Amino acid sequence: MANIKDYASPVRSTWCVGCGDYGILNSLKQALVKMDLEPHEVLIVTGIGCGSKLPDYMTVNGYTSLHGRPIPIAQGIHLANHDLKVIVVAGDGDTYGIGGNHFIHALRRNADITIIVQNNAVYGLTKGQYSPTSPKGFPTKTSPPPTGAIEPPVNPIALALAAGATFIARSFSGNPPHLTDMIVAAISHQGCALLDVLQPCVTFNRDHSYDFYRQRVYNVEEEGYDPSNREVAWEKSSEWGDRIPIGILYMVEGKPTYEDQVTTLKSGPLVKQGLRSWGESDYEALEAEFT
Amino acid sequence: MANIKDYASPVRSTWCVGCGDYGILNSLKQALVKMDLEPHEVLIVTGIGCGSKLPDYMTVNGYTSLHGRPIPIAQGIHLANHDLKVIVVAGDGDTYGIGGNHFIHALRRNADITIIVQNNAVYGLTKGQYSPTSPKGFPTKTSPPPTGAIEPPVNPIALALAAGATFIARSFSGNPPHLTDMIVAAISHQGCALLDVLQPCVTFNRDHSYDFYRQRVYNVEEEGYDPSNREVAWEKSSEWGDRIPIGILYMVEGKPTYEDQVTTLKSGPLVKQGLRSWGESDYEALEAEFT
Amino acid sequence: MIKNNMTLKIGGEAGQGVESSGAGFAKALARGGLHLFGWQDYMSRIRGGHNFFQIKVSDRPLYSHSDEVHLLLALHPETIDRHKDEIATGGGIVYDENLNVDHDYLKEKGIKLFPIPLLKIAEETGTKIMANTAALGATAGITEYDFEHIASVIRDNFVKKGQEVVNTNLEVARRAYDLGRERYAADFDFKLETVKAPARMVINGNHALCLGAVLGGCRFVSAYPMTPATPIIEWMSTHADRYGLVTKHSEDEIAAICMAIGASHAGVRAMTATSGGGFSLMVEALGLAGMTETPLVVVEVQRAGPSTGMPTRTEQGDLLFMIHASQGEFPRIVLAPGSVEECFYAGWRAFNLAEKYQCPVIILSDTFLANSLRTVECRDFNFKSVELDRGELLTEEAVDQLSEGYKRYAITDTGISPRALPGHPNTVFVACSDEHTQDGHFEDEDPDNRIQMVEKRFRKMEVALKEMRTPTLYGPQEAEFTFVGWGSTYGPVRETVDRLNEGGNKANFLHFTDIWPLPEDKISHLLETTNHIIGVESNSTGQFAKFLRTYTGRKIDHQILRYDGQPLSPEYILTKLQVGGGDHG
Amino acid sequence: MIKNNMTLKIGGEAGQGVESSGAGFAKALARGGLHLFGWQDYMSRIRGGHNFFQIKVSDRPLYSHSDEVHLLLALHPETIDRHKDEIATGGGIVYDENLNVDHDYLKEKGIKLFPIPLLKIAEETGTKIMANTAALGATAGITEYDFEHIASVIRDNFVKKGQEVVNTNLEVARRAYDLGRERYAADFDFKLETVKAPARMVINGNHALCLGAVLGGCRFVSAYPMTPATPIIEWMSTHADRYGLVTKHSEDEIAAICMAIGASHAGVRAMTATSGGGFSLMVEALGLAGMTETPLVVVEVQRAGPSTGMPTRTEQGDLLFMIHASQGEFPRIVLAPGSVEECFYAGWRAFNLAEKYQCPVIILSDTFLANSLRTVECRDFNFKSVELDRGELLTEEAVDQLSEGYKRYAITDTGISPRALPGHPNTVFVACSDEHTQDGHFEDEDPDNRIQMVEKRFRKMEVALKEMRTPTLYGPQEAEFTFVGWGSTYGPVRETVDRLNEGGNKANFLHFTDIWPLPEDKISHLLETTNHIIGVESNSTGQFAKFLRTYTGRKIDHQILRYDGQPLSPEYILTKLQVGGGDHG
Ligand SMILES: Cc1ncc(C[n+]2csc(CCOP(=O)(O)OP(=O)(O)O)c2C)c(N)n1
Ligand SMILES: Cc1ncc(C[n+]2csc(CCOP(=O)(O)OP(=O)(O)O)c2C)c(N)n1
Ligand code: SF4
Ligand code: SF4
Ligand SMILES: [Mg+2]
Ligand SMILES: [Mg+2]
Repeated sequence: MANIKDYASPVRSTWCVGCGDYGILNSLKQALVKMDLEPHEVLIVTGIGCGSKLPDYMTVNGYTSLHGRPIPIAQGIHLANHDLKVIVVAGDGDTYGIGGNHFIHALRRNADITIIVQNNAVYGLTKGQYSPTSPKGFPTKTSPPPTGAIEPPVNPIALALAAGATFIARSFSGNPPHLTDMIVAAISHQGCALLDVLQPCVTFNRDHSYDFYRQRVYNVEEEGYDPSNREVAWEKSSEWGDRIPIGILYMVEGKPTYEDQVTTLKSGPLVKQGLRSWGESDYEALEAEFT
Repeated sequence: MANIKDYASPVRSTWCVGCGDYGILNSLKQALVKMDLEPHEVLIVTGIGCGSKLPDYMTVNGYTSLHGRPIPIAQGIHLANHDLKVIVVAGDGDTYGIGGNHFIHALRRNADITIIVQNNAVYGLTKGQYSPTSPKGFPTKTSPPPTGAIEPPVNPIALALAAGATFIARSFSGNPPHLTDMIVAAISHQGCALLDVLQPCVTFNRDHSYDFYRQRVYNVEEEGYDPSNREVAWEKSSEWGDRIPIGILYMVEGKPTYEDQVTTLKSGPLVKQGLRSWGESDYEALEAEFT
Repeated sequence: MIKNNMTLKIGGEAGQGVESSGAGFAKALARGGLHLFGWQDYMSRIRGGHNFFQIKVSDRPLYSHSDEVHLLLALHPETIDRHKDEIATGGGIVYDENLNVDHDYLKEKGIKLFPIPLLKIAEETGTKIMANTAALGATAGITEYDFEHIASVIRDNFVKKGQEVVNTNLEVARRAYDLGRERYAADFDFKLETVKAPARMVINGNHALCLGAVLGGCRFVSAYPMTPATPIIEWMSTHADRYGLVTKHSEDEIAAICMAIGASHAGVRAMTATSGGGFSLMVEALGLAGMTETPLVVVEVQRAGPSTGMPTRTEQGDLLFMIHASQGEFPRIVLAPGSVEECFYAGWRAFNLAEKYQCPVIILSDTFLANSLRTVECRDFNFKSVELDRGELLTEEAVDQLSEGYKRYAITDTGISPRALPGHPNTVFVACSDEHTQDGHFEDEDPDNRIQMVEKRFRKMEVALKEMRTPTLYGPQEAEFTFVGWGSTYGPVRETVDRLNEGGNKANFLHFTDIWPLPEDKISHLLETTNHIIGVESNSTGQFAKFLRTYTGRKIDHQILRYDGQPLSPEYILTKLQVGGGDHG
Repeated sequence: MIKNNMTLKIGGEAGQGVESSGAGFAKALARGGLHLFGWQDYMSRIRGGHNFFQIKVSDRPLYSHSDEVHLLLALHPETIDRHKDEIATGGGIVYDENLNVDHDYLKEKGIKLFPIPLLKIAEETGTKIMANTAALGATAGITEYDFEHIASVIRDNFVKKGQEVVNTNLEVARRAYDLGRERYAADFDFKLETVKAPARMVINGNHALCLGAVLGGCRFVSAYPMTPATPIIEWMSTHADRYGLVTKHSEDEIAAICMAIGASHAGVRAMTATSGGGFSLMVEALGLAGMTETPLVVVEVQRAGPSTGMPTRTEQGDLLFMIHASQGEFPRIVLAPGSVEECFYAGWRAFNLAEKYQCPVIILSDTFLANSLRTVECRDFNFKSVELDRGELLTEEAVDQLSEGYKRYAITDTGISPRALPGHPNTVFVACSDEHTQDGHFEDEDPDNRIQMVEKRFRKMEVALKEMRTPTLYGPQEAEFTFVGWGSTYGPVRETVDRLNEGGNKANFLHFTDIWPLPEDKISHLLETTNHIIGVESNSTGQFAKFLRTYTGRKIDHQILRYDGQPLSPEYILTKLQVGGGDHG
C-alpha cells in the first residue's frame, strides 16, 4: 500500500508562505496515495517556474526540464515506458504561454499523460510579470499603467476543448478535497487530461487571492452538470466572473489514446522490449533492400 | 488606381501545374486591386513551404521568413508601421503546426494583421508528409500504413474561436470570386483575421482534390448564416464531411485591436515618429533617476 | 574502347522520375559487379525546374563523382543546355527523338547524338509513363550492358504492381535496348560489362545511417521533416512496424528533440534528425540533455545556409555551431562521417557513446553525403559486427541490490555516474536542469557543489577522449603536401590524392571523422610531420581550419573552400590547387 | 581611523528588502561624493533563502568589490553564519538586538557587535516594516556618515506615499542613527565622510545599457522575461509611455526576436534582451536577420549554465556560442562591455553598427555586470555625446529620386547595399531567407549568384573590422605579465593589476570589449610585446583563450578561471595567481 510518507522529501520548500503551490503538492500526494501508486510508478515532469520545483519537494521520479517543454518530454517518456504514470505539472506561463503549441498538439493527439497547471495568472519565478492568463489591464513591470496587460487572457478550457481534449477539469488549490478528487480523475482518465488549478500567488498577484476565488468558485457537479456534452462545455468554458465553475468541465471516454494506436507498443512498453535482437532474416531483408 | 498589372512579377512560378496556390495568388491580387491598394502599401509575410513562395510571384513588399514564424514577424512590422497592410500567407504546417503558438496568441491579442492559410492538409515543399490538418489515417512516409496519421486533424476554426479571434473565414481556392471576397473581408477587418483556404495539392494529397471540395463546399451566406453568434460559430466549426461550410464563420466588430491600445502608437506609426529627439528635460529626468 | 569507366548523367524536370531512373540504373550496375558513385542534384521545388542524377561507373571502388560526363540521358531539353559542356570527348546524348535539340551546335562540338523514339516505344508497347523504362533500356543498349541486370531491377521495382506491368516494362526496355544497341553501339566507345564480384549494396549516407542506428538498438525516432534529413524519419517510419520502432513526426523540432530526450530518459535508445534550421530550434534542449546527463543522438544533415539558404544544396557550414551550441559548458561528442561506411558506423557507435558518456552525440552529415549513392561491399556493412555497449547503465539485478539512497549524479573518478532507469523503487530520482546535488536536488547556489559538478561532467570527456579516433591517413606516410579534410570531403579528396600521386606528385590526406572531443596531443603529433597542409572544406570561412588551429596551434597553409552549394570534386580541388583559394574571416 | 575605505554588506532573506536597502544606501553614499561598487547576490526563489548586497566605498573610483567586509548588516541570523569569516580586523556586525547570535564565538574572533533595537524603534515610531529604515540609520550613525544623505534618499523614496510616511521614516532613521552613533561610533574605526565631488550616477549594467539604447534611438523592445535580463524589458516598459517606445512581452523568445526583426525591417531601431536559454530559442531567427540583412540588436545577459543552471549566478559561458550560433555563415558583431560606462556605450553603438552593417549585433553581458552598481561621473555618461549613424539607409528624398528597379541586395564594393524601408512605390522588394538575387528573388541554385552573395555579405565584415576597437591596455606599457580579459572581468582584473603594481610587481592588462569581428593583425601585433599572458575568465573552459589562439595563434600561458557562479574578485585572482588554475578542454 502506498503511503503518504513515502512521498515525503528531505528538501525544504522555497515557496512563499501561503503559496497556492503547497495545496497542489499536498493534494497530488494524497491523490497518488488514494490511487495506490508508489513513487517509482509515477514520473512527474515539470517546466521552469515557482511551481515547477514541485518534484524536489516530494520523493518521486521527476524531470524538472525547460520552460515550456515538459509536455513533449512527458510524451517521449510515456511512449518509451507506458507503464509509468506520467504527469506534467507546470505553470500557466509554461503551459499556455511559451508551451502553448505543445499543449494543443498533445491534447489533439490524446497522448496518455496528465497535465496539471499551476495557474496563478502571473509569472512567479521571474518576479511578477503578466502571464497569458492575467486579466486585461493587469499592471506589472512588463505591462505598466496606464493600460496594464493589453491582451485579454487565454481561456485554457476553451482552447483545450477546441484542440480536441478528452478530459478538461478545473480545481482550486484552496479546496484540497476537491483538488485531490480532480487529480485522481485526471490521472485515471485514459488519454490526455488537462487539470487547470486556480493557484493563488500571494506575492505577485494579490487580485487572485484565496478570498477572491473562495467567493466565486462553485462545483459544477453540485449543479447536475453533464460533462459529456461538448456544446454545454463550450458555454461553460466562458463562464468567468462572479461565478467560476470548478469540477470536470468536459470528459469523453473510450477514445483511443495515441499510445493505444502505435503498433509497436502493442507488444508492451518499448523500454521493456529491450534492444531488439536481430536474426538472419532481418539481416537479409535489410540487405535485400539495398542490393 | 491600383491595377492588377502592378502586381505582376517577372518570376516564373515553381508550383506544380494545377496547384491550388495559383488560385490564392490570383484572388489575392484581385482583392488588393479591388481595395485599391498599391503594392507598396501592402506587406506580405510568409513562412517556408510551397505556398510561402508567393511574394516572389507578385510585385509587392514581402518578407519570406522562417517556417512557423511569419506571424510574429508580421506583428513586429505592423507595430512599427501600422500604415502598411500586413498580411501573413502561410501553409497549414507553418500556421497550425510549428507556428501554432504564435497563431493562438496573435488572435488573442487581436493584432491587426490578416492571416491567410494555404491549407492543403499536407507538407508540400518537403514532399508529402502528413500535416496538422491531414485526416486521421492519412498515409504518408511519416505516417505509413497500417495506421496512417494517428492524430485527428486540428480544427483551425474552433481553435481560432477558442483563442479569441474576432474574424474567422474559410474559402476554397477553386472558387475565385468567393475567395477574392473573403480576402477583401479579411483585410478590411479591424483586428486579427483568419482566412483558412482549402487549397488542393495535386501532387501529394490526391484525396483533397478540387472535385472533393467542389462536391462539398457550400457558402454559409446563402443559408442566412449569422456570423456574429459565437455559439453558432462553435457548432459550425465542427461541420466537416459531406458538407463543408465556406464564408465568414465568425466575426465580431468594434473590438479594439492590439495596436489601438498601445499608447505610443496614438501619435502615428512608430517608424514615422523617427528617432526621437531628446531635450534637456529628458536628460535631467534620466539622470535624476540614477542620482 | 573504354570499358567500365564512364559517367552517366540523367537529367529532367522534377516529377519526371530522374531519381527513380537513376536509382534503378545504379542498382542494375551494382548487380553486374560494377562500382559506382551516384550523385543526385535537385531543386527546391516539386515540379519543373531541373534535377539530375549522375553516376560514375568503374570496376574499382569509387569515392567521388567526376565532372566529366560520357553519356547524358536527357529527359527534357534543359538537360542538354545545362550539361552539354560537361560531355567528354567521345561522349554522347540519349534523348527522345521528338525533343527539340540544337543538332548543329552539338555536332560541331563533336558530341554524339543518340535520338531514340522513347515515347513512341513506351506508348506502342505500354503507356507513356514507361518512357523512362525505355530510356534506361536504350542506355544499356548503347553501352552494351547485359540486359539481364536491367530486367532484374524492373522485375523488383514493379512486382508489387503485378506481373502484367512487369512484363510490359520488360518489353519496353527490351525494345529500346535493342534499338539503342543496333543503331548506336558501334559508334560509342564507352562500354559496360558485367564483372564477377562479391555482393554489394548501393546505399546513400542517410540510409546507411539509418541501418547503423536500428542495428545499434535505436527504437525511438522523433523528428520534423527538413531537407535533406527527411529521408531518415521517413525510412525509420516506413520500417517502424517491421523492426519494432516508435517514430513520431512531431509538431516542431523542439518537440522532436524533447520527445527523444524523454524516451531516452526512460531507457530507450532514441534519436532525432534534422538540418541546421531545425537544429537551431533544438539548441536549448541540447543543453538540457547535457545538464541532466541524458544520452541523446542528434543527426544534423547540413545544407547551404544561412537561414533557409539553398535547401537542396550542400555545405559544411555548421561545424563550429555544433561544437558550441547552447548556453553554458557541457560535454558533447561530435562525429562527422565521410562515407557511407562511416555513416553506418557512426549510426550505431553514436548510441554507445551517448550511453557511455551520458551526453548528447551529434552526427554531422551534409546534403552531399546524405544523397550520394555508393556501392559498398556487403562485408563492410557487416551487420553482425555492430557492438552494443550501454555503459554504466544499471541492470535490473544491480538495482534490486541497492540498499542506500541511489545517487543519480554520484561524483566518480570517471565523472560517469551509474545510471538507473525510472520505474524501480530503489532508484527514485529527479533529473534536474538546474545545477543539482549528487542525488538530483536543486542546488542553485553552493559554489563547492557547483565546482564538483562542473568538473565531474567534464571528466567524462577525458575518458571519452581515449576512444576518439585520430584521423585516418590516406596515401604515403611522407608527402610534399598533406590535405586535411573532415566529413564528406573524404571522397573527393581521396580521389584527388590518387590522381596527384598517379601524376607523380607526393600527396597524402588526413581525414577527420571524430571531431569532438579532439585528442589534441595525438593530433599535434601527427601534424608535426607534415610539410604543407591544404585544408579542404565546403564552406566559406574554413571552419575546420580554425578549429584545428585552436587546439593544435597549427595554422593551415593553404585552403581550398567551396561555397557555391555544389559538392567538391577532384577536378574542383585540382583546379583550385593551381590558382589558390579564397578565405573569409 | 580609516576614512572612506570600507565594505558594507547587507544580508537577509528574499523579501526582506535587502535590495532596496542596499540601493538606498548606495545612493546616499553617492550623494555624499563617495565612490562605490555594489554587488548584489540573490537566490533563485521569491521568499526566504539568503540574499545580500555588498557595497565597497572609497573616495577614489572603484571597479570591483573586495572579499573583505567591514560592516555587516544582518537582517537575519543566516547572514552572520554565512559571512562572519569575511569580516576584516576591526570590523563589526549591526543587527537587531533580538536576533539570536552566538556572541561568544564572534567575540572570540574579535568581531565587534553592534546590537540595536531596530524593530523596536520602527514599531514605536512607525510600523515594523520600517525596521530596514532603522537599520540604514544605525549604519550611518556607527560610521558617522552625514545623516542628511540618508534623509534625502528617504525623502525621494517615500515621496509618492505622502509626507507623513516620509516623516515617520525620517524619524525612525534619525533615532537609529543617534543610537548607533552614541553607542558604537567610538568603538568603530571605519568612517564615512562627505567629499566634494562632481555629480555622479549610481547605475548597474542593465540600466546603463537601457539608457544607451533609448538615447541611441531604440524605440521597440520585444522580449520574454528571463533572469538576469528581465530588468531590461521591465525598465523599457515602465518608461515606454514617457519616451515613446513600444515594448512587447511576447509569448516566447522566438516571437520576441521575430517581432524585433519585423520592427527593424519596417525601419524602427529594435532590440530584444534575454539570457542564454532564451537566446538558444532565438538562434534560428538570428540567422534570418543575417540572411535578410536586417539590423538587429540582441542583448544576451549570461548566467551560469548549462541549461537552467544557476539562474541567479554569474558566468561567461556563452562566448563561443554567440560567435557561432545559427546554421551557415553570415556576418554578425559581438560586443562585450565590461563596465557600466561600456554598457552605456554599447547600448547605442550597437544600433549604429547594426544599421551600418545591416546585420545582427549581440551585446554580451552577464549577471555580475548586469546587477553590479557603480558610481560613475555624469560626464562619462554624457547623454549628448551619443552619435546616431543609420548607415546606408536611403532617405525619403533619395528614394523619391530612384528611377530604375531598386535592388535591395545590390552587390557593392563594401558589401553594403543601400537599404530602403517598405512603404515607398519606388522600392517595393522582398526580403528573402533563401539565397536570393540582388533584387531579392529566390535563387536556390545558381552557383555564381551564390558566390557573389556570400562574398558580398562577408565584405561588410571587412569594413566593420576597421571600426572594431582593439583592446584597452591598462597599466604600464611594459610588464612582466599581462592579464587578458573580456567583458565583466574588467573591474576585478583592473583592481588586481593596481594591487600588484602597488606591491612592486609589473603587471598590465588587455581588456577586450569588441569581440567579433576581431582585427587579427592588430591584436597579434599587440600580443607580440607581451611576456607572460594570464587569461582571466568566468568559465571553466577558457573560451576567450581558445578564441584568441584561433585568430592569433597565441596560446595563453596561464589561465585563471572561475566557474562556481561567483564573480571574480581581486582576491580570487591573486590567490589563484599563486596556486595556478584549472582548465578543461
Ligand atoms: C526559455 C526560457 N525563457 C525564460 C525563462 C525564465 N523563466 C523562468 S520561470 C518563467 C515564468 C514562470 O511563470 P509560470 O510558468 O507561470 O510559473 P510560476 O513561476 O508562476 O509558477 C520564466 C519566464 C526560462 N527559464 N527559460
Ligand atoms: C525550422 C524548419 N523546420 C523544417 C523546415 C522544412 N520545411 C520546409 S516547408 C515545410 C512544411 C511545409 O508544409 P506547409 O507549411 O503546410 O506548406 P506547403 O508546402 O504545404 O505549402 C517544412 C517542414 C524548415 N524550413 N524549417
Ligand atoms: S512568488 Fe507566488 S507562485 Fe511563487 S512561490 Fe511565491 S506565492 Fe508561490
Ligand atoms: S506540391 Fe502541392 S502544394 Fe506544392 S506546388 Fe505542388 S501542388 Fe502545390
Ligand atoms: Mg504562473
Ligand atoms: Mg501544407
